[in-house]
Amino acid sequence: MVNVRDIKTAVKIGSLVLKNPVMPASGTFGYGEEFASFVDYNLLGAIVVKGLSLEPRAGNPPPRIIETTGGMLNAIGMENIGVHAFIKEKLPFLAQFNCAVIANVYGETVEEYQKVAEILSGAKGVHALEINISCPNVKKGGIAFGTDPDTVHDITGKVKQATNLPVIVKLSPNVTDIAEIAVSAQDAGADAVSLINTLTGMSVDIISRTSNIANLTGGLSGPAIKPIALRMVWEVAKKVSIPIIGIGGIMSPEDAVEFLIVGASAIQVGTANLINPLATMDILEGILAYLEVSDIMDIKDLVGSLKTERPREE
Amino acid sequence: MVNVRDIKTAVKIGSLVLKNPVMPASGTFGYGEEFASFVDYNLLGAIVVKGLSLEPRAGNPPPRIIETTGGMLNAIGMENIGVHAFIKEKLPFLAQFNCAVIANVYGETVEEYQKVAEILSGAKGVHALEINISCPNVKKGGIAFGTDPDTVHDITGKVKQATNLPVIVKLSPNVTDIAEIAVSAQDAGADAVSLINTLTGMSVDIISRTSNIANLTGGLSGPAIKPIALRMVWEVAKKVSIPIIGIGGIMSPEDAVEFLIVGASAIQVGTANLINPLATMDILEGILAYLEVSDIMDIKDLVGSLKTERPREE
Amino acid sequence: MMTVCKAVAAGNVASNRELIDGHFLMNVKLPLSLERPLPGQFLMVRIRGRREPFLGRPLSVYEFQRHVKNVTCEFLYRVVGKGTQFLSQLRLGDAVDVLGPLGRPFEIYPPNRKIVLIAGGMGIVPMTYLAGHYRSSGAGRNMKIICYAGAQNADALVGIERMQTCSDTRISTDDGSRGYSGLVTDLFARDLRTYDPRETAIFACGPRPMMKQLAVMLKDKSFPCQVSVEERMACGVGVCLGCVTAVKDDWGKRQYKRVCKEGPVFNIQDLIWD
Amino acid sequence: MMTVCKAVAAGNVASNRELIDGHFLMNVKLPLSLERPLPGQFLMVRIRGRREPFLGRPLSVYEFQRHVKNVTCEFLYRVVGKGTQFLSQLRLGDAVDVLGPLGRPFEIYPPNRKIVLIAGGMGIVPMTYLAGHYRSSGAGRNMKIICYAGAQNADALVGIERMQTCSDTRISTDDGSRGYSGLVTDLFARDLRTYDPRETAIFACGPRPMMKQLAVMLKDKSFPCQVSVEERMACGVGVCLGCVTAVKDDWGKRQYKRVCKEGPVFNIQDLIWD
Ligand SMILES: Cc1cc2nc3c(=O)[nH]c(=O)nc-3n(C[C@H](O)[C@H](O)[C@H](O)COP(=O)(O)OP(=O)(O)OC[C@H]3O[C@@H](n4cnc5c(N)ncnc54)[C@H](O)[C@@H]3O)c2cc1C
Ligand SMILES: Cc1cc2nc3c(=O)[nH]c(=O)nc-3n(C[C@H](O)[C@H](O)[C@H](O)COP(=O)(O)OP(=O)(O)OC[C@H]3O[C@@H](n4cnc5c(N)ncnc54)[C@H](O)[C@@H]3O)c2cc1C
Ligand SMILES: Cc1cc2nc3c(=O)[nH]c(=O)nc-3n(C[C@H](O)[C@H](O)[C@H](O)COP(=O)(O)O)c2cc1C
Ligand SMILES: Cc1cc2nc3c(=O)[nH]c(=O)nc-3n(C[C@H](O)[C@H](O)[C@H](O)COP(=O)(O)O)c2cc1C
Ligand code: FES
Ligand code: FES
Repeated sequence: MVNVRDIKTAVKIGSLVLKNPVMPASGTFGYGEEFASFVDYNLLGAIVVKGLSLEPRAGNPPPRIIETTGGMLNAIGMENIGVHAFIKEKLPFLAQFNCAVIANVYGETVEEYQKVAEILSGAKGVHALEINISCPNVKKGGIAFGTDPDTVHDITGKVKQATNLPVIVKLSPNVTDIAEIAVSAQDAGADAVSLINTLTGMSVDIISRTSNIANLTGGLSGPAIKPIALRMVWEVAKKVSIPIIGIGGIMSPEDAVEFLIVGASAIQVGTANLINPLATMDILEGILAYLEVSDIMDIKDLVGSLKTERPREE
Repeated sequence: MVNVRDIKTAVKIGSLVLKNPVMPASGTFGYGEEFASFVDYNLLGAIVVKGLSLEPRAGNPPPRIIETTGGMLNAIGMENIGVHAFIKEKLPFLAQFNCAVIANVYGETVEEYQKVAEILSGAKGVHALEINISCPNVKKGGIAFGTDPDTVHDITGKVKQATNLPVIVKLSPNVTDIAEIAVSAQDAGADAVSLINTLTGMSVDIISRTSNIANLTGGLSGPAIKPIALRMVWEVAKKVSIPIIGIGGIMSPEDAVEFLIVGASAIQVGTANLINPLATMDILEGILAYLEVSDIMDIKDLVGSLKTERPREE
Repeated sequence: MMTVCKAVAAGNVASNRELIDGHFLMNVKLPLSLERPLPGQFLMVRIRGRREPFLGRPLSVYEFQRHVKNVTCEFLYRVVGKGTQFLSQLRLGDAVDVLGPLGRPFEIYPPNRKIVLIAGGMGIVPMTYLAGHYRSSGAGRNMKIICYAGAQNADALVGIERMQTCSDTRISTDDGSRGYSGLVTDLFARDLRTYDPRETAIFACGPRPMMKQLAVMLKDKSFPCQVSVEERMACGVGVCLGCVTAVKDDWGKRQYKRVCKEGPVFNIQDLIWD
Repeated sequence: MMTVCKAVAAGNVASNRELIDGHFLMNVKLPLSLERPLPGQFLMVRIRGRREPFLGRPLSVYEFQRHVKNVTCEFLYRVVGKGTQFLSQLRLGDAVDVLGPLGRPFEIYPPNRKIVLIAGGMGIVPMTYLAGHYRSSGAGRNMKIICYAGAQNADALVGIERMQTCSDTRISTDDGSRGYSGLVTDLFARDLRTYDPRETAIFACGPRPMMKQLAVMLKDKSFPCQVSVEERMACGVGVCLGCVTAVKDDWGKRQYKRVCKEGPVFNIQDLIWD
């Protein structure tokens, strides 16, 4: 059996090397302040912060969240302090850890994405950008950027021009063919794709006959969506050669390993953080234990190792 | 308070009048034989049978199902006895009940859909057709029929030509814009749309590193998907004027009422039957009780009654 | 002042009984590492190892005691939905995870004031813990505490026993089945002019409409009044932004604050009630 | 012969204790309306009011008793995943829903044969119930029953006590820690030539590889052999087509049959093992 200390866990995202594949998902870890007392950031592969826009945003009115079976809906409405305040007030705190910082970027126009990317690239302590393309495209009547391959190509290319940081394009699952979108991102120069963002959903209070979310619809996350996320990672893995970061309902090390097996090089832990602030650490430890008992010396050997021919006798 | 016996529950689907909006979802009720000892079919709005193809189909190898958080994946592979055997061996049994029979239709080519529809239209005791367009289109390399508006228009039109029964088009949720597909179906003459079919998903056994489903992917159903189904019904309700049959994770009367509020005229109970054979009856009773305490004399007044302006004080 | 818990504490149910219809008193045994919650703070409570209910539920502390080998925390809660329903089914020994103490506590004013507590429904829980804190802390021992407690009817008046031992308690019920007939805010309104804003501190917790009415009543008065508000929560620790409520910032501009972090305690005049 | 249950029966756990590591014996009190399961039939068991585990789990009957006011059903199960894990946490009084009896039972041959039972692991459960049936039914009282029971090791040999009271029991363990050292099929193979196909009936239940080996062993022999096979199930009543296994039809053509309906009992020569 391999010794857990000898196991290679490094993951490359463009020019950035993460020491291991475990990071929180954007929007479930704030700007990294609150969880510093729970999690030793020095051990994480990276920290991914809440989505940032050019100007501060107030977000949606409450109620913003509701529990559903095996998950939750959220419609935070991209509340954030804006990219400038982030750099000034939040980044210095994160810079003290031996851990990559990935900034999640949000825009309502291609120009806003570009601008935010540019500003973040000039800031010391940001190591990669994650472009959230599940946002309503104001110019195109609120249809999400991430549902059209050409728009994705356009945004990705423009953001790449604006930065020399590795660019991760975060894909929306609310599409017919997510692999097609991923290929678009790759063609336009994305260093990696991350998926999935939330699935749009709804929940109704039958007494008042109103939505349980003030915004009417919200994004579904949590273990309920894990099967969909896994399938999408699998579909994308068959079509792209850049690294994939798997996201969606990861609650346990076993869940994370499933994502690695279908082709994710790294994973993000989202909603699980809201239930257990130690989730990222627990999952990292569990992945290492799995590698150990499975005699896998380098995590790369696990990535994409799904056997598609299934012997009947298990 | 209204008397439950005075409440109007009838629902019109094209020329067909269902006595109430509750029916099982295709594939979770067999051909209606097994549940006859649990459920009084005379009380149901309709019975929807397992999808029928022109020739018998053996279906996929096992394992075909796996539990997931708040739901399950299935890849039955459209096992069925074929439309001819159905008419000969199964239909006579169903004909004895005072209950509409809806046949779910499956094909690998547009011609097959048309043929099966034609054959069913000649059979006594079939009252409507539900066209399952979430099937792989063999001619188009296995991409599902239901993901392209033009194909949906084509199938719907061709099936309408082949039958004088009401035609319900059952929509796939694995699309970017389900309302667009629904509009296509309506334009081509569909009498109703039903949604949603299952979301494609995956589940991996991390010990053997194989899929838990021999077919690799399966369809996700159950309460996990309810928020997505509700949102899709809501989106479609804003765009079409034909009746909508809501499906997806309905486990309780409350769930069913949510679907009615966002715009479904009727509902189908799927996976819930597998857990509780009495699910359809329990849900029907509960809907009536809700109408009674809510003082709603006609179920039509509930359909689409979502208040989108939300007073803050609830 | 703010204290941060270092991890989820593993607890076990010591008792969980129905006091009156749909209202439960649950005692949970927890490790010594759990800090003493300050009045106004809350804990996120989850049934260990279950995904249903999925999220933790925020509960105020009704009573907290340190023992030699552990601490015990009492919760008083009403069954209103699935989460509280499942909590109510817990039995002796069942495992719960507890995160906390969380949130901004009540600011404890210097002891030269009369303390007025106004509790609607389950608002009695943090008010009782606050009253207990005043009584047990040396400073407050001789202070006058008046508590107004309201409920829908006499049967729903729960948890006021402990309050009665440490304060002058005045009761209202919506249907008049016990005490004053009407809203607890109306009961308090009758006495309002007897209180001097410079010598009184008001604390309140209850349903939003009650708090709103109180805000209207106190609008042009200079009473210091802190209220604890509720909002649906996911994380309880400030990372998800799910629990916001609208407040006026220092320049009177509307903005959202996290109930779990900047709250649950707010100054009543900062809250926006639309 | 097939009996159909009319509804889900509401049961309560009377006891649920761990016999050996990871193996539980659960006794459930159920209404009188529940029919007596025939040997080979199973029940779908679900924890009432929970969505996790989501689906019912098929369990064989280990023992069934009619009392004046209710019936009791005993299950013997091994914790292998989430569903059985949650079952193992049930305690006295907890509510479970039970659907059944379900499936095709063993065909009970006329009593002029020697009965050979082969049980691997938890396959002991239906074999024990079957042996009990033979012994308690008048016809079988004087029949010779030989049981081969195998497990991984002595510690995992569970549930054979009752078998021993009604049959000649021969034990194997993979590691030789008790009885014959090797697979239970190998143990049976040693005796095979002592049985006359015209005077013997074989019944078997166990892991798929064991059954496959048995099928190979019996391939060219004319023993009647019925086996109970397992497959993941959702409905248990035949509507979902989730539980199929490959069998040869009357013309030798491959087709799928529902384990919950046409099974779980099949003639071993009908099954396809690829
Ligand atoms: C800081 C804080 C302290 C609390 N202390 C107590 C307490 O000591 N005792 C007690 O009984 N309750 C308390 N609550 C309220 C309690 O958290 C909710 O009743 C509970 O979360 C409802 O969960 P549920 O699943 O049973 O209901 P759900 O099914 O989630 O909801 C039922 C109804 O309750 C409302 N609701 C849900 N969550 C909340 C919430 N967090 N706040 C307000 N309303 C909600 C819903 O909008 C709905 O109308 C507190 C809430 C907060 C925020
Ligand atoms: C007719 C029948 C009777 C049974 N009787 C008994 C019994 O008396 N005692 C007992 O301990 N077990 C019995 N089983 C097996 C039992 O149903 C499974 O062990 C159980 O469903 C596993 O659920 P889980 O959630 O704990 O495991 P999962 O997490 O679902 O699975 C764990 C492992 O068990 C396998 N598995 C899951 N479900 C089944 C299944 N239905 N059949 C076979 N393997 C499965 C999985 O493939 C996986 O390898 C029976 C099964 C059938 C079909
Ligand atoms: C409360 C909340 C806020 C989120 N905010 C963001 C965000 O700002 N940017 C983003 O790209 N994704 C955001 N997400 C999506 C998550 O990063 C993640 O993609 C999704 O929740 C699925 O993963 P999970 O099931 O593990 O939560 C948010 C999710 C939640 C639950
Ligand atoms: C086991 C199983 C078999 C199904 N077979 C069919 C089918 O033959 N035709 C069809 O249109 N839908 C089929 N479905 C989809 C259901 O009819 C329904 O659309 C879906 O399961 C969502 O509803 P639910 O969450 O209530 O189950 C099947 C679903 C399940 C679980
Ligand atoms: S509950 Fe997550 S920020 Fe308050
Ligand atoms: S489990 Fe549903 S058909 Fe057998």
